[in-house]
Amino acid sequence: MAKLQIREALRRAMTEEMEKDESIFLIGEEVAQYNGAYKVSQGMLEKFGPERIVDTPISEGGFAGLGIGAAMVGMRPIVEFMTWNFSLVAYDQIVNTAAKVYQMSAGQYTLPIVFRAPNGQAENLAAQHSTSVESLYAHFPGLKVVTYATPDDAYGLLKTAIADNNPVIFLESEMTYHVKGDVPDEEYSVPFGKARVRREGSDITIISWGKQIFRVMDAVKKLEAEGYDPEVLDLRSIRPLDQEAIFNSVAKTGRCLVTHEGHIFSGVGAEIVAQVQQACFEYLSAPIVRVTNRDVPQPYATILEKEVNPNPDRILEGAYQILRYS
Amino acid sequence: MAKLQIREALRRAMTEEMEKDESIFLIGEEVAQYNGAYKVSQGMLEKFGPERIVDTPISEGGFAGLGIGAAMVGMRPIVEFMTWNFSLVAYDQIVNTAAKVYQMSAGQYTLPIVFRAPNGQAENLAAQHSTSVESLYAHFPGLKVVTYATPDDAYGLLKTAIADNNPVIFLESEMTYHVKGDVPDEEYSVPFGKARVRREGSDITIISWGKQIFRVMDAVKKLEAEGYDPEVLDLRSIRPLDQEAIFNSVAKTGRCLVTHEGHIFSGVGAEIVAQVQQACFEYLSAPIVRVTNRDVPQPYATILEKEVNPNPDRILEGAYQILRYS
Amino acid sequence: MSTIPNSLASKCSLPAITQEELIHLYKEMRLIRRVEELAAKAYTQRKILGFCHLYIGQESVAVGTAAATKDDYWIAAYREHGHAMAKGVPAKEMMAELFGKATGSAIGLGGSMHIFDKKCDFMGGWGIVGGHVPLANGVAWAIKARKEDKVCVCFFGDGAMHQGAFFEALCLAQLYKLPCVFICENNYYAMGTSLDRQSAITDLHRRADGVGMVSEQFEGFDVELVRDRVAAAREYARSGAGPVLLEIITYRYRGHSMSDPAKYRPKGELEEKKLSDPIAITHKRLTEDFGVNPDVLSKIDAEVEITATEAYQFAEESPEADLSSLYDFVYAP
Amino acid sequence: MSTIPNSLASKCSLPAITQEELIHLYKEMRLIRRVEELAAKAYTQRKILGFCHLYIGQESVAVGTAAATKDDYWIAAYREHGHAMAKGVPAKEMMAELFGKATGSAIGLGGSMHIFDKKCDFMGGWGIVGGHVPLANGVAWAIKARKEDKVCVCFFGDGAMHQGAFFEALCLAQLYKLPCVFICENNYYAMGTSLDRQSAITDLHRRADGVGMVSEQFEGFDVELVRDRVAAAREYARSGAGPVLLEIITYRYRGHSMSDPAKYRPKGELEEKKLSDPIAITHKRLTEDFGVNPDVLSKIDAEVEITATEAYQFAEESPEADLSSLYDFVYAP
Ligand SMILES: Cc1ncc(C[n+]2csc(CCOP(=O)(O)OP(=O)(O)O)c2C)c(N)n1
Ligand SMILES: Cc1ncc(C[n+]2csc(CCOP(=O)(O)OP(=O)(O)O)c2C)c(N)n1
Ligand SMILES: [Mg+2]
Ligand SMILES: [Mg+2]
Repeated sequence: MAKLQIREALRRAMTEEMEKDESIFLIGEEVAQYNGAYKVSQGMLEKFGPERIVDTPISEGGFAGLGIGAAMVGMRPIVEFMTWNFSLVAYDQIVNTAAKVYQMSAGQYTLPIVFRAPNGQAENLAAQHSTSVESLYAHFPGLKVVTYATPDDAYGLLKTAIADNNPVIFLESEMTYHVKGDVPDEEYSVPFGKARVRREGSDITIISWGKQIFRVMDAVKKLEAEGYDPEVLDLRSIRPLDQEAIFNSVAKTGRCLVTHEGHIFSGVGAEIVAQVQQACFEYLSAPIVRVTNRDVPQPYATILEKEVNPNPDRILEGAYQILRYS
Repeated sequence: MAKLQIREALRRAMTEEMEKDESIFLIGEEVAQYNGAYKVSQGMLEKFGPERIVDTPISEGGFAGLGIGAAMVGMRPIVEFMTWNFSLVAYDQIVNTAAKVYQMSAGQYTLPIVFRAPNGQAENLAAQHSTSVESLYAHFPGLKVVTYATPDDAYGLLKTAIADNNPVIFLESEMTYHVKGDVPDEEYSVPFGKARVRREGSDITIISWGKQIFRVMDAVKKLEAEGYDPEVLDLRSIRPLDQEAIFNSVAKTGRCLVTHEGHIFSGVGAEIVAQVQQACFEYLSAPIVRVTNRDVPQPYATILEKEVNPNPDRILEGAYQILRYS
Repeated sequence: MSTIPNSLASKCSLPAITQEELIHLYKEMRLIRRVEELAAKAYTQRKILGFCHLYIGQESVAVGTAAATKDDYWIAAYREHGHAMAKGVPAKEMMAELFGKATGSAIGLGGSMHIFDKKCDFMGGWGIVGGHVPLANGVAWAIKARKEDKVCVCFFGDGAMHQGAFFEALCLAQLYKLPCVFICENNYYAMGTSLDRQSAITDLHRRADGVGMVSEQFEGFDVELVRDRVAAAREYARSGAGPVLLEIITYRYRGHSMSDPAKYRPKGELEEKKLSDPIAITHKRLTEDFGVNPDVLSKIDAEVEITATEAYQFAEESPEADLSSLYDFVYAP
Repeated sequence: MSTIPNSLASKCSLPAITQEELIHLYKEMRLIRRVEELAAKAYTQRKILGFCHLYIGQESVAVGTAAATKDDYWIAAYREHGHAMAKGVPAKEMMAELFGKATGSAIGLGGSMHIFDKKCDFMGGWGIVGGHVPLANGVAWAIKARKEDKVCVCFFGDGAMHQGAFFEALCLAQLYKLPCVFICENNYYAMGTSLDRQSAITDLHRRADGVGMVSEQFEGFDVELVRDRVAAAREYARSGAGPVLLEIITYRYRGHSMSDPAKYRPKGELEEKKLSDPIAITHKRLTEDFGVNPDVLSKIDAEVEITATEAYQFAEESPEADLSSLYDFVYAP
């Protein structure tokens, strides 16, 4: 079993699929000659040539639309945005076109397309470069939204995304591309709609996804040290949600915390809370708490940013609020 | 007291403010010579001239940005989109520019701008013309989001919106522009962040906003006839939310239903549920239920559309689920 | 303005139009007009709902283009009934879609603005002004990748030519030399806004100059001329020389949609424009230049009447959209 | 390409540059370069974080423009340190913002990409490529409405010229004849993508042709020339004749941002470009044509060194951003 960086795991998934299927191509800013702004597509131009690894000018709406048109006639494009922040200029293309092709044509046209990019805040990038977009896309039926914490899931989920016949919003992070982990050598894929239990436990269910999982695991160490036994669910798939896993876990623990990066208001956390309180009403021994960014545009300075982020201390605070509730 | 149509109430609010303050101008597609796609701005070109009632080509991003720039240097633009669906091509301008000017400049530049347009589904407009955008904008700190059900609130909220020094997302509806109601003759404004009790009651709190209020009031008649005593909160303001009114009401009734148009996933309903379950945990005798559009892109045919909409029957169903819970 | 190099324009030419073909085009235009008139009627009877944008007056553009690009991919905006029919969507299926019936081209899910028919490569039917133009590049990308001997024809209005999506699409098409024929149907108005109030330049094809694209502007009332010029553009794009932007001057007789009384037109404008009615022009050409007996055309009119009426009846008598289909088309398997 | 009509260009001209003024511009360019070099140093020491895009090599554009439009409104993208300083933002406040300090121009909220200073009408500092261009029209709109004798100057890169936001802004500016001077700083690269791989046409000012706007392209290494040509454009726009698009050819010496090693440059390109270094050109002009004693310029260099170092020290010694300010700037009262 190889230890791969996340960027390598993603590259491997794309490369394997592209070797098998000529209709797949990767298009986006700096993906080819520059080898990717974050080196995810390193070497892919050399391997697949400029017709399949395609550099674009800065026109996200234009090349997102190009991907959609190509997918409608049977290509399987992977569209990379440099970060999801820049997808906001292509928002209409994704939510009001891609999400609706299949329905408006009554199934005549399918849309096998993956939109992928780093999501959420990195560090010190300030207000315009720190958007977490999951709720903005998961809001729309017709789209699927997935993300990963570790290399094995990055690989397996991207395999599934490329094979899917629907538009998939694939959320990465520039902060974790270098993170290394075991990735089995044989090909495999991770199905959508299945959460991953990162830690089994019985006291509280902590639900999260993406790189926030790392903050959660930090906080969990402290909780463990204090004798608590938390269960950690890594959702991986945001739309579809693994309701079964979520509800079963909360039914077991009776306590639930949801934590994610990005704004709180109508975030994905809100959706999960709304579903859990309904499904697990009789099981809950405490209100569900959300720990997200503080409700401000992302500031630049480190000291401010640290305060805004849903850091391990704030996760702990939320957990205590729940665990000590009575 | 005059009976005004909603379009007249909105027009009155804009006209009064424009008479007082030369820095206000109205800009958008067909607002001037055509008198507004839905006749909201009828006669305003004649009154204020083409420098203050401004027709634009179809370039929502362009004229939204124009409004933002003008507001930064002290103008007070009212930007009209033909409907909020078309704001999606200007999404970046609103959420990643307008929402952040004040913060990024550390308060040097304020942004007194109103974006207004009809929101949500009308009838038989199918998937691309039926988006309810409230959660897509309320997600972002820096924006305010308000809406109304009746002419008096339409007038009073628009007065406040124009006077506000922040970007305000003002949600109207083409389906109710003709609705008539009493509007006091004297000038007044309705503050943001204050919900309106449409009916006092003690059995269940029904929370809604915008034209969905009319469907709620239909359902309420049935509930009354059956001997129930529902309380109806018309939020009016989505960001900021009137937490006090919401929490007090649910604390009183112990039961809560949230209903709105648009998609359910990470909708504003989700946010309200998440907040209520936390604040009113000890008071709730039943899970909170959301009644929204069914989770599909809006279909065209009437029979399908009726099924998708959060119609009075579905509100009732939700209410029974709560009221009969035990 | 750069125009299609003569060398190519001449190389491409279709054979001169025959009487038979022109009669066929006449019939197509007639059919579109009659179907649209019936759609208007159905709308006033509330059998068609929502937005309904009629193509009456512009028939020569879609029909002439079809004569040159019948086997290519098409993609259009929301005023697409005429394009759909010209490309081969059966009148019945289209009308049934307008009626929101289970037999419609999208079984009632799409309605007037969203006609799709994969059988004849008619790719919509799109509602956001300019929003579908970038998609054309993707279709053209696939054509190139798969070495198909085709182009993608993309229709939009004068109103779309100030939208960022349109511009980005033009930039990319030219950069990648994609086989696209972009057709702006300049009918002078975007809703109530006349051309000169939309844009500082009213020769809209000049937008192409800003990206180095070849373009042409011409009046599109004569279906034969549309056929020939589009054929030249098609050949240029197909040959790998790059995309083309055509600005075809046309005119819509009705309001923007069924709910628009179109009071913004200067007095007499509509009447004047009707003097170059596409159907009348072709009728005249057939009878005067080709010596076709007017009775032959009257017979065709009668046939068209039957087809149109049958479409209407088919739509009317078809079953309502099927509630059970509601969840079937959110996600593909 | 339409260029600024001669009649206007000549009318507008500023008085010929004096030795005093040119020395001042030399000093400004020097200061920008030194501050940027110190910023680079601070970045490698992790005192500045996030993205940091240096202006080294392009100084003549901002400084020359400032000489012609000092009292106008400016708005720029994320490579805006030079513009900010040229427009009057004190080096200290800017550097402190880069350090994320409470004394910064935006008290640490904005950082390198978001310098704002209302005192000198410097309106940012924006991070989304092309996204700020539409704002310029709004500023110009206000200028027109209030009959101010000003223009709005808007800077952006070659990379922005394929974005819908840029195009829509150009369309609207020309339609409404707004007093805008749009300045594309064409430095050949958008990140790693060279001009010819971004656009089918590389004379980017031709984008203006597509909307009927007047435009000009020129090399911007000579600050005096920039001053004069921008002054002409300013006068044209100010007079009510309409907006202008200037494409100023320039070159950045560093990578796109501090994390870009810029390996995509052809060998020798950087060295060749450095032969027309703006500061060297002006140094030469002053000493050779104006007969300024090189010692005078060395003295200026020394002064600049002090100002730059002071800015660095000020930033370093300033207090951290204030946590209590975090919620103060979400909503205005
Ligand atoms: C982005 C966007 N903005 C506004 C609208 C509303 N709208 C629908 S059609 C139309 C006019 C379009 O005119 P044009 O492109 O000339 O096409 P025509 O109707 O003349 O065929 C407008 C403003 C829309 N559908 N999309
Ligand atoms: C809409 C958008 N897409 C992508 C980016 C990422 N990005 C930042 S700068 C840049 C290159 C811009 O190049 P150019 O406009 O030429 O300006 P320069 O850096 O040369 O000054 C890119 C792709 C962005 N900020 N915004
Ligand atoms: Mg038109
Ligand atoms: Mg550049």
